[in-house]
Amino acid sequence: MRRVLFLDGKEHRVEVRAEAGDATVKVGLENPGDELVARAAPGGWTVTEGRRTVEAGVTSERTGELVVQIAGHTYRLQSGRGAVGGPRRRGAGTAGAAGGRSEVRTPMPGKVVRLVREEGEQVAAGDGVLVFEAMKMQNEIRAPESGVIANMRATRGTPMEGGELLFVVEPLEIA
Amino acid sequence: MRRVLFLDGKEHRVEVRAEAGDATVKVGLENPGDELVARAAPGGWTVTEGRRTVEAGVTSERTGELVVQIAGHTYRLQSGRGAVGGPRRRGAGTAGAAGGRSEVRTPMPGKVVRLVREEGEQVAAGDGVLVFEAMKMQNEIRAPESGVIANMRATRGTPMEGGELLFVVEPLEIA
Amino acid sequence: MFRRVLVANRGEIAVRIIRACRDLGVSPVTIHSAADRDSLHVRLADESFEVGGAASRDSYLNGERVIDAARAMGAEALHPGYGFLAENGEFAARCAERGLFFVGPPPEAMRRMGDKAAARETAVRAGVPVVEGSGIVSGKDAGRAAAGIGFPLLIKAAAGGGGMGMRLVREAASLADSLREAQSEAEAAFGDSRVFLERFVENPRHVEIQVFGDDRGSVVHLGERDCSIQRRNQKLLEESPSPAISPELRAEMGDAAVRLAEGAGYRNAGTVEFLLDPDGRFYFLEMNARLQVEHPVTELVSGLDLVALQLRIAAGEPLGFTQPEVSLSGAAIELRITAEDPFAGFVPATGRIREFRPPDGPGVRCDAGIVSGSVVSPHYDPLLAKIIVSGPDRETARKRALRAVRETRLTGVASTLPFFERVLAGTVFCSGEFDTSFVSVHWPALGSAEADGGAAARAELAPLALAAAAAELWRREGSNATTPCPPGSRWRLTGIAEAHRERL
Amino acid sequence: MFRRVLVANRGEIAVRIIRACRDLGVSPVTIHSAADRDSLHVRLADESFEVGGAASRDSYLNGERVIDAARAMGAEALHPGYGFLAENGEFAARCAERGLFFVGPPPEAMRRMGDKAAARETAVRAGVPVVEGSGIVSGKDAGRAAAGIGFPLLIKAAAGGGGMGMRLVREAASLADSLREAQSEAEAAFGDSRVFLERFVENPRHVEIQVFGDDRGSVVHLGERDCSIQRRNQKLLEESPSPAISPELRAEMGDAAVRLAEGAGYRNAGTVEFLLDPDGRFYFLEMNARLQVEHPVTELVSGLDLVALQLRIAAGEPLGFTQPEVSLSGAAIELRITAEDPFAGFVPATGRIREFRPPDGPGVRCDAGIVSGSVVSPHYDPLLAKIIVSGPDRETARKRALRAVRETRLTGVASTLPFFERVLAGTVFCSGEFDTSFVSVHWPALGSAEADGGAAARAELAPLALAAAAAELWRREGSNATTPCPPGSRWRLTGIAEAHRERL
Repeated sequence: MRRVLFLDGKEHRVEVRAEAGDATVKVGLENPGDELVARAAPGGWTVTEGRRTVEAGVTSERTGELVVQIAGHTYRLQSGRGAVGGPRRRGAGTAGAAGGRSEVRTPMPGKVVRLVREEGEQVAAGDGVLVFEAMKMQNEIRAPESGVIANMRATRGTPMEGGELLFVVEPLEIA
Repeated sequence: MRRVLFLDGKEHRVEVRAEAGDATVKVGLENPGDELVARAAPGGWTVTEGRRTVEAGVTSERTGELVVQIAGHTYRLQSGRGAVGGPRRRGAGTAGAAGGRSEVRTPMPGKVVRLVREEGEQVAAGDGVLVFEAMKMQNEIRAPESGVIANMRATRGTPMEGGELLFVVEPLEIA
Repeated sequence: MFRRVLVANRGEIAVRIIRACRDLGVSPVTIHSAADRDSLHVRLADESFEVGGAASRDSYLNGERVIDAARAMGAEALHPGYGFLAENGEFAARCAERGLFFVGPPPEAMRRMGDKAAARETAVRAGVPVVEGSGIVSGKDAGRAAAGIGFPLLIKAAAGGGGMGMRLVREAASLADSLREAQSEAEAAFGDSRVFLERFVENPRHVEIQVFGDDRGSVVHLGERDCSIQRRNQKLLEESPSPAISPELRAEMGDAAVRLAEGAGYRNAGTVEFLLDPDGRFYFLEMNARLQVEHPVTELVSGLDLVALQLRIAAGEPLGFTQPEVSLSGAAIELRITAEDPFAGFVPATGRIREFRPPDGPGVRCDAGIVSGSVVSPHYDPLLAKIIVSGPDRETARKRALRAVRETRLTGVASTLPFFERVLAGTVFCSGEFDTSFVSVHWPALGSAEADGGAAARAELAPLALAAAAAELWRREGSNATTPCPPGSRWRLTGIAEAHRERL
Repeated sequence: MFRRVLVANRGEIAVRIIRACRDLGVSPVTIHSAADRDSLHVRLADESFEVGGAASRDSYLNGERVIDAARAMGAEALHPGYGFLAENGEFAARCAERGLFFVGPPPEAMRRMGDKAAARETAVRAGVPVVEGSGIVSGKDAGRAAAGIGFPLLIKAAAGGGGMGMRLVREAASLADSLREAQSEAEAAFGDSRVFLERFVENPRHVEIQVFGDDRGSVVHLGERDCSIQRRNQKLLEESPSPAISPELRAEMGDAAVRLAEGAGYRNAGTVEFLLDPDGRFYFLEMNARLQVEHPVTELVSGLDLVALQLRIAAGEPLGFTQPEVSLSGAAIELRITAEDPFAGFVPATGRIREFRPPDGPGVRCDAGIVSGSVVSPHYDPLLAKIIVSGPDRETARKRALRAVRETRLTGVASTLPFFERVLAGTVFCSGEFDTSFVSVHWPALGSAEADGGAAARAELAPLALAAAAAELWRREGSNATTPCPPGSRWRLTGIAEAHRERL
């Protein structure tokens, strides 16, 4: 099996070959070019590269993304297919990019307690757009990209479920 | 689903009913007659009886037997079908009863270092029959029932796999 | 000692108190909400009573139902943990009325120290230094009070704790908005919207003193905890001793804390929080009339079991030791592992924990409220577990903390583990020279891909992460997607990968 | 301090030493056999070298390959752990020849104390009491030597340790058979079949003293461990302090142990084992020239990290403290969780661990070599993990140990957990009055269904076990096997259950 994976914005080609049943596979990377061995383990894989063996927890939080955890480090990898022009950027909330638009969704159930920006306003990446309260904490939800707030669905005080659309940021050249 | 389970030689009737998908079931016991709730958990089930909730690890070591572990205690339960006239007795090795005969098998790979009894000899339950060495330790393998050693397969010094037949004890009335 | 105690809490602190009960031979029983039926504290207790729905106000905050549960299960005493009903003087009084021992200070002392304004007055009377500030303010009089104090200033909830209902105001223009926010947060968190103003001390360290008093009027202190590593007034890492405290200053702050507790008629466990400014002056901040989240730090340097001591004192036993007999040795660090994503502004995360494997070995303890398969719900605070390490000195404790973080397996929900990996590996934490601005000043760089030590280690492990992700993709797509390669052939990577069915 | 150390072992002790390395800032590397490629110690080390096949003689016992591995990975020192090459004086000498620091005593001291006969002589010279016994015997002269000593007597392997190659002989008739068994076991375990005879002390306690020496000739002792709970000379539970030792006796035994170590030119960690008879007389048994399995017991009462201390001393550092500065406080208990079935004559078990969740919280440490999914193979010893608890007194430690056992989840492979549940809940262990016959005398009753405390608790939980088993059966048969019941109906249990397809 051959694939392209994106890590921290960089493209990596990988190739996987079964070794001993489904429990052990060999993985080839472009660089260093050496074979790594991965063995299925509860919660993920153990991976051996030369003389080093690590435990890698592997989970998915959203479609097209794998979260790998090794020795206190977290890696978010996007798979080649579906990631147009490279991996998505992560905003403060759950930002989904589709054709340049960034949708920002509620990270979990809660409610919006303050709107800092309004629909139609221009924002820079990282600008606070609204304050969302969940788990007794208030968090500022920021714009994942620069652009214009195109679709403000959030209203103050209304309880929302996790994953609901809060607002959309459209790139300036489109708006 | 209705079943008979044997625990420590006693027969228990149980009935299971799905509650919320496959993750939660209600279990009825004859006595006290109250419903218990079991929820699927990694490695087993959590079980609630009234106000008490415990974690129960459930595994099988051999066909027809479930091993339940709760708070440092171990329970071996035999399911109704296949256990003729009640549950099997546990000997020092892997004793399988079939029509009154008890087959004693190697508990793991190793070798027999000494034969204490020979084929045809009469033994009482608990008598040492041979000394088996595994994991660097020598262990005496005992007769699970009283009877006659009917089929001594073990020979001194020969490496054996786990689960291989060592000897059979046949009841005296048959022999 | 009591025969049976109700642990009126959930999560890691309920587990902690259940363990203390077991160690004393006391039967621990607990309560749970409908959302917590299957949670760890319920599994570890002898019995648990379902007091209500998922929302805290229906369950863990519903005092009468909690007391009913205690009586139904035959508990003689109630340990409130922290949060929820822990600092509610009315609830403590109600327990006494209904014949239950409340494991905590007397209701009167709790009410006085729970009201931050009254607590300030008590501190002043006990000769403990305080920062200048106002009485309770509302929209109308806030502007005048603020002008008298000057900016920057802090708005604080009178009923507050844990940074809830607190706001920093740097200029008069944002006072009104911040006041409203603080009041609404305070109302939501404590059911009490009263706030007051205080001068903001720039670049302080947050240093607190653990005190303990018994029925005979003996009060001792057990040294300090430095809680300067915090974010929006939520502590993230605590340590003892503080790298900024000399033995003389410790004695001085300890004496001040003991005077305050004596002045308040205090009993049982309490914590006196101070701000320590860069010149070594300290100011009374507030007194927490309960067990703190970070109490294990003091347990590891003092060798005492503070929860067991709380239960003993509540049962009428004396402290059993005097101030000169308190012996503090070594160093301890606590890491709060919360379900928050440090790379996304610490946004809280929910979901099911896929795998949790705590660290272990010499000098490492983990107080967790979760196991593999636990659900992190949005209803409660995001603290999952605390890793607490100790060693003969701060540097050994730091290395142990780093070892513990790297050993911990926690997947399925984002957590602060990578935050600690980078903080502990960084040079600033190593030096011990930082203040409460640590996170806002240093995390942006530490958390970036180009940071120091921690990030280099991350880069080195990246090929292994890629391999694990590739193996996982392969597994999810089924082994039929495998490209057979003749034995002995080298990998041939030609061009872009083919389009394959995705099942991520 | 060394930059990199080879941990030349596997399982829990390799993990333990790796953690000590991390705490010292030393890079830990290790070795593994082909069977251990995926084991925990390999995952936690910076690098691991595959030295050979599953059999110990091909891998962990293959000294030259182990030294090659150390050099290939750039290690400056080698920690042997216990077992395998730990007490092999020739191997220690070979390490030195090839430029590797061996973390342990000097080869000469190791050889002397490793030979039990020579060790006896050293003890006699140092004025340490010994039991009367013989020199090395073989088939011919054993009868004569035995007649001189009298029965019962013990046959012991000269190269022995851990009870391997040891046999109790109660009468002359069984001497020859037992001698052959002991010799073959000794040959298999140590590659050395030499044995000698010793008077058998009836009903002794097994009490050992931890000693430590440095290059400057300083030797201290760190108090005792009581290891009386053992089966066939394999220790199962160890504790400190011993319930049978007064401060005076501790000082006397400690002095004797220090004299012996000084007399042997000893350095680094060692343990002097004594038999303590019912009258309070003690006899030198043997000296273990290595780290013991049960070293954490001493760590918890002394506050020292013995493995870190071993590494420091091997690197040429001084002890850093003198005998009067050794401060022992509280009580500690260790439980050896082995893959052995206590209800089936402790027969070893193998297989895959389905779930392992160690205990945690205040006063509890778990040194484990396994995680969920680990394979227990027949190639190595069955020790899976050690639970070590401490508390201010023995009774608190005992309750903590019981709490820890009940919290531990270990499924998929039979273990000694239920053994400890019953021992710790029983009255005999509570009383502290027992000797090395504890297991053979008390386990038959404790392990039976009709036993005291522990079994009553088991009976009380039996309905929950039945429910769990029923739920599991239901899950395995698929939900289509469910009998639908109208809502609200009571269970109707009529007659014998129907025959259903079994998929156990």
